[in-house]
Amino acid sequence: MSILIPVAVVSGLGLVFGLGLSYASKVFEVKVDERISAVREMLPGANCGACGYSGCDGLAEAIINEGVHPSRCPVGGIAVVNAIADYLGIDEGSIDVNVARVLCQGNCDNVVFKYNYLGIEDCHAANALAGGMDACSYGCVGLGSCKKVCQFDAIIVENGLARIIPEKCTGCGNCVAECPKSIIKLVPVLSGFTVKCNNHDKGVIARKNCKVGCIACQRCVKVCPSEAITMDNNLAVIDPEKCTNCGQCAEACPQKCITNTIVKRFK
Amino acid sequence: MAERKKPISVLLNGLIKENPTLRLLLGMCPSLAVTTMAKNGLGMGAAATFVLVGSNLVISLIRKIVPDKVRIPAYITVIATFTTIVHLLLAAFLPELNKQLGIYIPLIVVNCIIFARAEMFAQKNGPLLSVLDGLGMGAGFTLAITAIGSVREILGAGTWMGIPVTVNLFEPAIMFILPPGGFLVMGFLVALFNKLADKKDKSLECETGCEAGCPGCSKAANGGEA
Amino acid sequence: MKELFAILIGAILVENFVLSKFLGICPFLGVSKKTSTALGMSGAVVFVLVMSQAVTWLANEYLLEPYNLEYLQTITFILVIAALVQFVETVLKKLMPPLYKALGVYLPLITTNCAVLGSALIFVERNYTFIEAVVFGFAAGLGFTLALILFSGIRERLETADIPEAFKGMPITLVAASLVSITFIGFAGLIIG
Amino acid sequence: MFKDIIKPSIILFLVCAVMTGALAYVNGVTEPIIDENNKIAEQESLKNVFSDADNFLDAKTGEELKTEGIDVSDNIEKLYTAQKDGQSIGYVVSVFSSGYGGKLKILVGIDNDLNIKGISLVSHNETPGLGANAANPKFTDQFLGKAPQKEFNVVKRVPNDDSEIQAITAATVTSKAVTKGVNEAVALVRSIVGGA
Repeated sequence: MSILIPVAVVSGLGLVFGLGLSYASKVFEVKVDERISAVREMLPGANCGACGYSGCDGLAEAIINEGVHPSRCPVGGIAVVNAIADYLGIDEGSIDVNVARVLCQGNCDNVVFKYNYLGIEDCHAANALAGGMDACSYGCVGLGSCKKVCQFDAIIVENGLARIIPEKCTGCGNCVAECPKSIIKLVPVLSGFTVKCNNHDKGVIARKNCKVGCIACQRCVKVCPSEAITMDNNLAVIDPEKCTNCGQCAEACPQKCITNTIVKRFK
Repeated sequence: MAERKKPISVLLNGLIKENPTLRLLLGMCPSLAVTTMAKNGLGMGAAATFVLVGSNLVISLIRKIVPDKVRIPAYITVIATFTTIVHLLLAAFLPELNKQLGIYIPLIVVNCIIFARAEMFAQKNGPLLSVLDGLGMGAGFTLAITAIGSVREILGAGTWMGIPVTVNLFEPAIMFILPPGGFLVMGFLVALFNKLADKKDKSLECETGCEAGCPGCSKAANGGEA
Repeated sequence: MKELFAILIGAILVENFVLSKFLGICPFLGVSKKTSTALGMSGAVVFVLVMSQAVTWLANEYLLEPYNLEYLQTITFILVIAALVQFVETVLKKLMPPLYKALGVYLPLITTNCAVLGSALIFVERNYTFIEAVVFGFAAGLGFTLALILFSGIRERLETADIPEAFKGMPITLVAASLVSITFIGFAGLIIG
Repeated sequence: MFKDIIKPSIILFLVCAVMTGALAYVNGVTEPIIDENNKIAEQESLKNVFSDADNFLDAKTGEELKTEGIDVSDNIEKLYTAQKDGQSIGYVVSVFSSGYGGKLKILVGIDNDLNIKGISLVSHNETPGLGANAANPKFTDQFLGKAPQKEFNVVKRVPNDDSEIQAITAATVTSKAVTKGVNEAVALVRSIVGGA
């Protein structure tokens, strides 16, 4: 008998709350298109804002109401895009998914230092002091501001140089905006070969400041079979559309600053 | 992590890689408040593990039939029942431990670890895996708060599990038994754990074989920051 | 009236929920990164604390005391709090969407907040009257807010500080919290009434 | 209508019912043991305050004492009558006082001719290492022996008569609180014994 009263009391409360809650959720129901919540489920949910909307809820609404193409979300990769496309019955279309890449190889061993920096561990702070401690004023300062901003732990800073792990990078672009030297560029994921340098000085100055900088010798331009490489005031630039990833420019480059970083994830 | 999880990895996961107190930073209230003595830590850990395993089991059994509208109240009732059962058993059979743990036993109900594991794990996996996860997490929690308790007791009271250890070495600093000591010891332990775990994580990052990059994975989602 | 004032000051300063009674640390550490989020969270906590104190007191007085079911306290209180939070969330989502946007994401967090259940258990232990319980809840909420905002200010400054690698993130926050809680020990001697 | 109102409520009702059933069953089993534990603990605490009594009558609360016409300060929580082989030889008073860290509860054993048999600080949250030292015998033994006519008062220097209590260094607030509690207990027993 002494078991009945407590059971009655608590389950009575449970019943009252059950009714109350479900009734309240019915009365105060906010009409939401269930397709939006379905799409919201499929999106990665990192709310990183790379798609330009206020997080995944914003993008889900835009996909349903404004017909934005699911590939607008670079973070999810092919899996998410296909899933939403099948759900909505539209074709996947071309995927312009990008990956961020640090166009510099100037770590502590390669680059010459102007001064010894012992201040706050932040690139903006170092950059404010005569453009950072590296002699080459275009190069990566290596104090990890980009790392602090990256939500996906895709950036590691080794030996004074930031390096982006292609597999982890989702192309959300936070680091591109953050870097005071703007040496991080968003490149199409399938483009293998890039010039890992951002230096527009004349060759002779570039050679003095950094062992692996582009000295504008133009050998790569001459050797490239598909004329994908052009000179942009003393800096070789590879055009991703034309480049066939043949790799001849990498062999030709005396400074070895053209490297190949094919991303396995999208094989 | 769609592929079938190996039970052993689920069990060990709670101990080091995702230690609830020192890595996921859940369940901070009891782990700071009760750890003035190592013995308390042990008692609290054992009680919490019992509740965790029990509630994980029951929640993973009823997860399919509970509709989403009353999910939180239903799960909380299950957890509260197990907590009260532990409270009654402790009061009946271990009165002096119960006196020390006092208000913190009922607070196991709102201990974030239990509710977090119920939401994160028990709701998505079968009973066996949930029980193993409960055991792993409980053991990790017990390990962590006993470690904190030992450090605070040795520094603050000069004893360990009641045995005088450093009475003549140095005058015990009472500060460690007071609340600020709790935060301090916790902070240093979490830093130590980050150092240990990071060394392993670094190797993780170099060989990019693992299915890295998915933002949903728990490591990226709530790595250091809670 | 004097004891109400004593309870009010006591709960905010002397037995501050976060820094001396160790209740509600999870949201305290999790949400105090920016002062704006801290404000949102503490608003939600004060709001829920006052409501939950009132409802739990009534539940205790009219449901548990008459049949002396003391051991059911935990389960009834937490059931009441969970239902209350979910109810508040649905009502807020419908009637005041802007407030819900600012406050909403923290509401489910509050169900598992030790401070809410802790304050309910404390007013039972000290068998406060109805008004005393509600004032205690309100004061506890203010204490929580004071600690949270004070701390979020400090954490914002921590961002630009030069911290050793292993201490980045949560460890340095914990060390900072320990220093702040030392200051609150200063209030311990404040005897009122 | 059914699916999203009745169904959830019934399921919550069932979950609560099953869970509380289990709880009530466990409580049914453990309740007698807990009561017994409490009784033992209480007897023990009374014993070490009044060693030569062999059993204690049930406690009378403050209100009951008031109804019997004894003026009781509202800090007094309970009064136990101490007995030795059937004969009432004294009382144990449990009294509240507000110390440095908040409320503290003291048990005072006083026999019929008003000498104090024992003092124990039952529950307190004074700062460990300072206020908490009031609990150990070095401080409480000062109260033992004949209760003086005038009240105990706390002094900072070495006491020169047995009505003065030396305060613990850096814990005067706690020392005063304990002394105030003991004085109230003595006054109560004095009014009972003196009056009776």
